[in-house]
Amino acid sequence: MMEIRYFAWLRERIGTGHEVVETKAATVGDLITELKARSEAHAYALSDLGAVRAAVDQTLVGFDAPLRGAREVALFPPMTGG
Amino acid sequence: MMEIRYFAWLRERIGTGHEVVETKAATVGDLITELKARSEAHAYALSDLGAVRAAVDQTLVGFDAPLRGAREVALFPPMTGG
Amino acid sequence: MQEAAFDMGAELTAFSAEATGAGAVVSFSGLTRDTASGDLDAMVIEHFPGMTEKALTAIRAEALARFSLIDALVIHRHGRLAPGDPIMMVATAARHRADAFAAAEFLMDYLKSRAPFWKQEITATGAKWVVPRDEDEAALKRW
Amino acid sequence: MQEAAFDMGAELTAFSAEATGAGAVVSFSGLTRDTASGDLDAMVIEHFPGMTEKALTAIRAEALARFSLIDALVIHRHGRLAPGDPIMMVATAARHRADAFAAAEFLMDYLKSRAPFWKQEITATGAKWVVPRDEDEAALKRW
Repeated sequence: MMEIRYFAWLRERIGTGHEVVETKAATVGDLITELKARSEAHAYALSDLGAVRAAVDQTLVGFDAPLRGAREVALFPPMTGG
Repeated sequence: MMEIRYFAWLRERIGTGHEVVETKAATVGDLITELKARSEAHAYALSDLGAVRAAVDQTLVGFDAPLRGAREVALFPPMTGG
Repeated sequence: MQEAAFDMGAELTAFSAEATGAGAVVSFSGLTRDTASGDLDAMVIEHFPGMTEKALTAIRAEALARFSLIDALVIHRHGRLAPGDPIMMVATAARHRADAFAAAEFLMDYLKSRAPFWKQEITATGAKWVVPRDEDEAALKRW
Repeated sequence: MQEAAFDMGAELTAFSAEATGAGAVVSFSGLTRDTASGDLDAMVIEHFPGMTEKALTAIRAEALARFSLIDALVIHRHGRLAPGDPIMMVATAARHRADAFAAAEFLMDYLKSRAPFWKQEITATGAKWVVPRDEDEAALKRW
């Protein structure tokens, strides 16, 4: 079981900020491929991966980051703080 | 007649912050040469020209600046503001 | 991390008073800028609770490690802000000004692109997510 | 130009409130730093009355001309200051942070070496004129 969190327009397009999925994905990239298959909204929200950033257990990572031992994956657009 | 002003350790070494001199010097550099001849204190204060800066009528200038029309020349060490 | 407004001046005075031995104090304050057409009703700042605090703590620690600093301060608001409101602030204190300036720019570059905040502009015509500027990503390459 | 102390925080708040349309406000404050041996009684700042005001006005105008600024502030004290006292302050307001940071650094580089101020450290063993740092002259070459 993996907790998935979405923020900003990714959250809006997918229609929820939080879901729990069964996955055996080895990496963040593999997980995203699985998530895109869940609904048209997911596929649309995650269609441009250049505009998607990821955090595993609240640490920023690349799409090749392994998921072994991870509890939570967050997906969101490029950050606009400051 | 030219008003001469000194600041910081130049003022201390020369022993005054202000004097009035007769001069026909064409440039700041020429004026400094004349001033060095006025006393041993002047010669000592102005011995290291790398540590002397000049302003003519309150504008920073180089030693080659002309004195034609000038009313006042100020000589001082490198500035340490901020 | 706070929802409440803050007084950048009071924060600066307090920060500076505590920075014993500092010769240079730099502050940066980000304000809610109006849209080009001047119709901004509000700016809403979404964040990732938990990760935000971790990111701000890590960015501040990284600045203290990289630069010769006496202290560093990071404040960032979230929630709904009015036009002209302060959004965030960093302050740095060092013996010399080069460290204080560089560390403040470093903190800002990282806060812009590496802390989980997302800005949304609210106008009469709707809500619009702020798009990051290419310069913001490029600025990170300096460090 | 003033002999009186100032409150950097109050100055920053007032400056920022007036800078309509600004998204970025940077401040730099210079404080009287103690000597390496920790025995500073006071810092005395000599200046050239008349030329000082002209130089500060010219430096501020140059910053406004070179950078995309909404406003700029320059405050510099003279006379006798206690350790830890604020000596001077600059603040810049711009739409974007790069202009605000660059202008503040520009103002500082010029104030350090091109405005007629001379600092003297007073300790129990006497008075010592502050020697300019080579970096200060080198910093000017950036602009």
